[in-house]
Amino acid sequence: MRKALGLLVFALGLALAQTPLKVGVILPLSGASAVAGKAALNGIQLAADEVNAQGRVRLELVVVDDGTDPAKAVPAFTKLMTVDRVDLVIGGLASGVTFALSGPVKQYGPLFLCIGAASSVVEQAFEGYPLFFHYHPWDYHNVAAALQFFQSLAKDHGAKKVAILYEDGPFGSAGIGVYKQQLERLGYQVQAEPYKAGSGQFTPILTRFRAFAPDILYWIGYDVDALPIATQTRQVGLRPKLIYGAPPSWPIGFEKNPLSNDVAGMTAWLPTVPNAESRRFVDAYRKKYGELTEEYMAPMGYTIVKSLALALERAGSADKNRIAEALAGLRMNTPFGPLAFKPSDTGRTKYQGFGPEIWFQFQYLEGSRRPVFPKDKAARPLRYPGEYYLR
Amino acid sequence: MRLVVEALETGYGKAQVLFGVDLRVAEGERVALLGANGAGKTTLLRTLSGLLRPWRGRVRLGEVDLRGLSPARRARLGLGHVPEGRQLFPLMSVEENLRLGAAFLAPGREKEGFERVYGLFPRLAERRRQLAGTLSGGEQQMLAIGRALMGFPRILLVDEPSLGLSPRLAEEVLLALRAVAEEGVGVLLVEQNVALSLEVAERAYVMEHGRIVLEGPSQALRQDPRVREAYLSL
Amino acid sequence: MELLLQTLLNGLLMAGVYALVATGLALSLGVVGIVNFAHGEFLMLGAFLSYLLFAFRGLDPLFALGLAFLAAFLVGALTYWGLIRPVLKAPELNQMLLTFGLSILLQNLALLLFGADTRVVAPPYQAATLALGPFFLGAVPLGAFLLSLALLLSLQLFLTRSRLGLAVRAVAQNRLAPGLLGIEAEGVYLLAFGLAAALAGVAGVMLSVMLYASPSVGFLFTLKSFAIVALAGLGNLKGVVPAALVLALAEALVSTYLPGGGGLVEAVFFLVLFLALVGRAWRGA
Amino acid sequence: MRGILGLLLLFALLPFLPLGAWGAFLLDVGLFILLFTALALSWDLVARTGQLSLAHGAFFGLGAYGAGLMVPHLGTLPALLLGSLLAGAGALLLGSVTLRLHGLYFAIASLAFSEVLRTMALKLPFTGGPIGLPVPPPFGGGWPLASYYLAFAVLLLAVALSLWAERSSFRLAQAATRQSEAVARVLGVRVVRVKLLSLLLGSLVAGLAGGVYAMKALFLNPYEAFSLGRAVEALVIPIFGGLYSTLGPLLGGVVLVGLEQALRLWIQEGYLVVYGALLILAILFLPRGLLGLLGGRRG
Repeated sequence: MRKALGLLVFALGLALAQTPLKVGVILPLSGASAVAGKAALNGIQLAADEVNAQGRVRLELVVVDDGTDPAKAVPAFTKLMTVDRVDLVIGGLASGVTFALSGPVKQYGPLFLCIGAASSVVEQAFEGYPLFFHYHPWDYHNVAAALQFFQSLAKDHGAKKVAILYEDGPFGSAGIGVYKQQLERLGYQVQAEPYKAGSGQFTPILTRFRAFAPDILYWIGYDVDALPIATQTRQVGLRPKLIYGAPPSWPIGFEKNPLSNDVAGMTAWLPTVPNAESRRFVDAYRKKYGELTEEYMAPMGYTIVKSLALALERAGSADKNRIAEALAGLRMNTPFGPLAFKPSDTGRTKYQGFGPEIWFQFQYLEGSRRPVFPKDKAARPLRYPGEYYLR
Repeated sequence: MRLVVEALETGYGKAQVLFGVDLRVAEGERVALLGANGAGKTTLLRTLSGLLRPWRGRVRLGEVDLRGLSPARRARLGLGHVPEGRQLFPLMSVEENLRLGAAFLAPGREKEGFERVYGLFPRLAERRRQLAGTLSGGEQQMLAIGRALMGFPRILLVDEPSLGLSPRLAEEVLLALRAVAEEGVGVLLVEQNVALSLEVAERAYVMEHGRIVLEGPSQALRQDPRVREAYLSL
Repeated sequence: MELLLQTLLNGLLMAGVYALVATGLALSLGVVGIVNFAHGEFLMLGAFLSYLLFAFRGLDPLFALGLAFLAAFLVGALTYWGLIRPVLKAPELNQMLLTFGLSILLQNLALLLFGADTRVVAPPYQAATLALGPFFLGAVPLGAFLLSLALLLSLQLFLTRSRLGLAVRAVAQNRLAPGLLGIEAEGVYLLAFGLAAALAGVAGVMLSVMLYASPSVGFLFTLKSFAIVALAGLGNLKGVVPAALVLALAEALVSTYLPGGGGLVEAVFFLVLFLALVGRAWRGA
Repeated sequence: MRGILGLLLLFALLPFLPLGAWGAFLLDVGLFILLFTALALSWDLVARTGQLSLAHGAFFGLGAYGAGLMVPHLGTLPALLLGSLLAGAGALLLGSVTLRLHGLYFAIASLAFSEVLRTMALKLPFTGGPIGLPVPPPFGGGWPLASYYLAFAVLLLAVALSLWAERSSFRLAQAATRQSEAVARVLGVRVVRVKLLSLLLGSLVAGLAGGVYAMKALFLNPYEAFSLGRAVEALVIPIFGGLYSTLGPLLGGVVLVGLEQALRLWIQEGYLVVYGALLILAILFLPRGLLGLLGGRRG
C-alpha cells in the first residue's frame, strides 16, 4: 500500500514535470519603467531555465509588455487571461499600471505574484483579493528602513539638519509629507524642495540650501539626477556631510566617476552582498547573459519564479488555489535573505513577502558600492563626513 | 552665345498660355518683347529661366539645351533674370543683395562685379550700407538689375523694369540697360511702355494671346500701323 | 543682493545651452520651413557619441565636440536628403508627422542599442568651480556657455559675412529669387538642416558632461527649444538669444525665490510663453 | 459613408462576435481604439479650421480628472458630463485668448496651456497630486460591458459631430477659415466664432473620452492624464488616416492603435522602431493618408 502511494506521488510528480505550467509575465518592456522591467524579465527567464533544467516541474513563460501605460497593460493582461489562458501571473512593476490591473485581476481571478508596485495605494486596490502575493516591500517599509538609517546618523554621528530634494512626480513626492514629519520626530531640522526630474537644474535650489547648511543632502528622484546633483553641490559650494539618494536605479558607470565617491543610497540588493543565494544568482546570471546586473529587480524576478517552482512542487498540482496555499506556507532563502509570507502591516492584504529588513544602505567607495548600514550587513564603516568638494 | 527659343508651348495646369513661340537674342543685342497684359510675356520669361516647365519646344543657350535644368543651373550658364516685382531681399543691405548675385562665382570676380555695377549705378554705391527695403522704387529696380549683373550673365531677361516708376526714372533705368548691352550682354526686355522700349531696343517682338505676331527692327515696328494703333495710341 | 546676482548668473549660463539648441531649431524652421520634432534626437546623438568615446576609448568629451558636430551634420544632411526633401512641398502637418515618426524611430533605435539606462561620463574637470568673490561658477556650465556663445557668434558671422551664409539668409527670406541668382535652394536647405543638427549635436556633448546620456535626454530640451523659438518669433534667429535669456532667467528666479519653486519651473516657463503668445495675439500678429 | 457605418456596426457588435479565445482581448483593444479614435476625431474637428491643437491631451486630462473626482458623488453619467463640461470650459478659456494665433504659434500656446494645467493637477489640494487619483469603474462595476459601450457612445457622438460639421454649412465656414482667414471674413464667415465653436465641440468630445478612460484605467496621475503623448496621438491618427474627414481618423484609429498593440505583442523589443518607420513610410508614400489608398477625396 505504502509502495503504491509512493508510486502515485511519483507518477503525479512526473505528470507535473511533463505538462508545463503556463505562467503569464506582464512587465514594462517599453516606456518609463523599461530598465527595471527588462532586468526583472532577465531574472525570471534565468530562474525558469534553472527550474526546467532540474526537471521536477516545468514552467512555460508567456511574456507580454505592459508599456508602462494602463491603456496598453489592460488589453495585454486580458490576452494573458483569455487567449493564453494562464491562471498565474507574475508582474505589476509600476504602481499606476498595477492599479489599473486591479480591475481585470479581480474579474479573472488569477494567482497574482506582484513584483513591484510599492505604492500603498495599490495595497488598497487589492484589499480583499485572496490570491494577491506581494513580494516587494511597501512604501512605508521603505520609509521605515531609511528612517532607521537617519536615526543612526543622528545618534552616532550627530547629524541635525536634512535638506530634501524631491522629484515632484509620483515617485518623489508620494511619501514626502510622512518623511518630513518622521525626520522631525527624530529631532532633525528639515527643509524640503521639489524639483523636475531630468531638468538638471539644481543650482538655484542648492544655492538656497547654502544658508541652511544641511548635514545631509537627501535626494528622492531618478538616476538622471545623480550626476547633476553631485556636480552642482560642489559648484555652489554647499558642503553637506552626506549626500544620500534613493533613486530606483543608478546611472551606468557612476561608480567610475570620482564625483560618486562617498555618495550613499539605499537598495535591496547588490551583486556583492555576502549571501550564498545571491552569489549563486550572480554566477548564473553572468553565465547566461555574459554580464553583471546591478538592478535589484533581476534577483526579485528570479526569487519569484524560484518560490513559485517550490510551491508548485509542494502543492503537487497546477491548481492556483493549491499553489497559493503552498506559497503561503513557504520558507526559503533568497538573494535578499529569507522569504516568508505574512499579512501586511496595515492588514489590507494577506500575503506580504519582504519587509523593511531587505533594505540596506550603501556608499560609493573607491569605485564600487559597498554596504555600510545596518551593522549586520555592513562591509565597511560609513564614511561620515564624506568629502564632496574639490581638494 | 545666343539664346534660341523654338516652337515653345507651355501653360498652367490645363490652360495653355504659349503657342509655338520662336525667339532669339544674341550677345550684345537689345531686344524688346512687347504685348498687352496677359499676352504671355511673363510666362515666357518664367519658362526661359526654368521656373516653369515647357510642354513642347526647345530653349538653347549657345550650344546647351536647357531642358530640365533648374533656374540656378541656367543662371550659372549665363542666363540672368530680373524678375517681375524685383524680388529683392528687403532686410539685407544693398551690398549684401549684390553679393548674392555673385554667390556662385569665384570670390575674386565679386570685386570686378562691384566695380561694374557701381559704375553703372553710382547711386547704389552711395547707398551700399542701406537696407534694400528702404530704397526708392527706382533705386530698387537698379539694384535688381545690378544684382543680376553681378553674376556676369551673357543674356539678361528683364521683366517690366519701369513698373511703378515715374517716366523720368523709367527712362533712366532703360538707358542703363542700353549701357549694359554695350558691354556685350544680350538684353531681352519685357515692357508695357512700348514707346520707350522701342527707343531702347534694336529689335522687337510683339506678342498677342501667346503667339509672336510681329517681329522686326524697332525702327520698322515703330512705323508699323498695327503697332502704332494698338500700342502707341497714335 | 548676492543671492540675486548668483541667481541671474545661473540663469545666464543656462541660457547659453538653451540658445544653442533653439538656434538649430530656428534654423531648420526659418530656412527650410520644417518643424523638426526629431531635433532632440540629434542632441541625443551627440550625447551618446560623447559617452561611447569616453567609455570605450577613454577620450575626453572635448574631443567629442568636433566629432559630434561633424557626425550630427552628416546625419542631419542625410535626413534632409532622404526624408525631408521628398516632402518639402507637402502640407505642414505631413511634414510634422514625418519628423515625429523619425523621432520615435531614432529614440527607440537608441533604446534597442543602449537600453533606457542613464549613462554618465567623468572628465576630471566635471565639477571644477571658479569662485569669484562670493560667487560660484561651475567650470563646465561656464565653458558650455562660452562655447555656445562662440558658436552662435560664428554662426552670426557666417550668416552675415560669407556669401554662403548670405545665401542661407536669402533662401529664408525669398523662395523665388535665389534660384534666379544661381543659388540652388536645395543645397542651402541641406546646409541649413545639417548645421541645425550639428548645433544640437554639440549641445548633446555638453549635456553628456553636465547631465547624462540616455535615449530620452533630448526631449525636455526640444520642448523648451520650441518654446524659445515661438517666443522669439518663428524662424527669427536674432530673437532666439533674448528669448532664451528671458525664459532661463524666469526659471532661475522662480526656483530660487518661490517656495517649492523647483517644481514650478516648467509651469512658469510655459506660463511666460503662454502670456507672451497671448500678448502677440492681442497685438494682432 | 458606407465605410463609416460599417465600422460603427462592427464596433457595436464586437462583444457578440464569435471571436473565440481572442474575444476579450479584442474587446479591450477595441475600447481603447474607440476612445483614441474619438479623441482623434475631436482633434480633426479643430484642425479643419486650420488650428493645430496640442491641447487635446489637456482636454482629455480635464475630462478624466473631472469625471474621476465627481463619480463617487454624482454617479457615472453626470460625472462624465461634468468632466466634459470642464474640458469645454478649458477650451473656452484657451480659445478666447489664443484663437487669433495661427499655425505653430497656436500649437505652442496650446502646448503651454496643457503644461500649465498639468502642473495645476499636480499642485491642487483635491486632485490626489502626484500620487494619483483612484477612480471607480462605471456604474459601480456591475456591468462588465459598461465601459466598452460608454466608449462606443463617445465615438458615436464624435462621428455624429464630425458628420454634421462635414455636411452642414459649417463645413464651408471651417474650410474657408482654414484656407484663408482674410477671404473667409470677406465671405461673411465669423472666423473667431467658427474657431471657438470647433474648439469647444472638440474639447467636449475629448473630455468625454478622458472620462471613460479614467473609469477604465481606474487610476489617474497628472503625468499620464495630461501627457503630451496623448495630444500627439490625437494628431498622428488623423494625419495617418486622412485629414479633414470622418472616415480618415476612424480608419487611422483602427489601423494605428490596432497596429501598435499587434506590433507590441509580436515584436516586443523595439516595436516602436517599426512603428516609427511605418509612420515615415506612410508620409512618404501615402501623403493623403489611408484615405488616399481608397481614392477618397479630401476637403
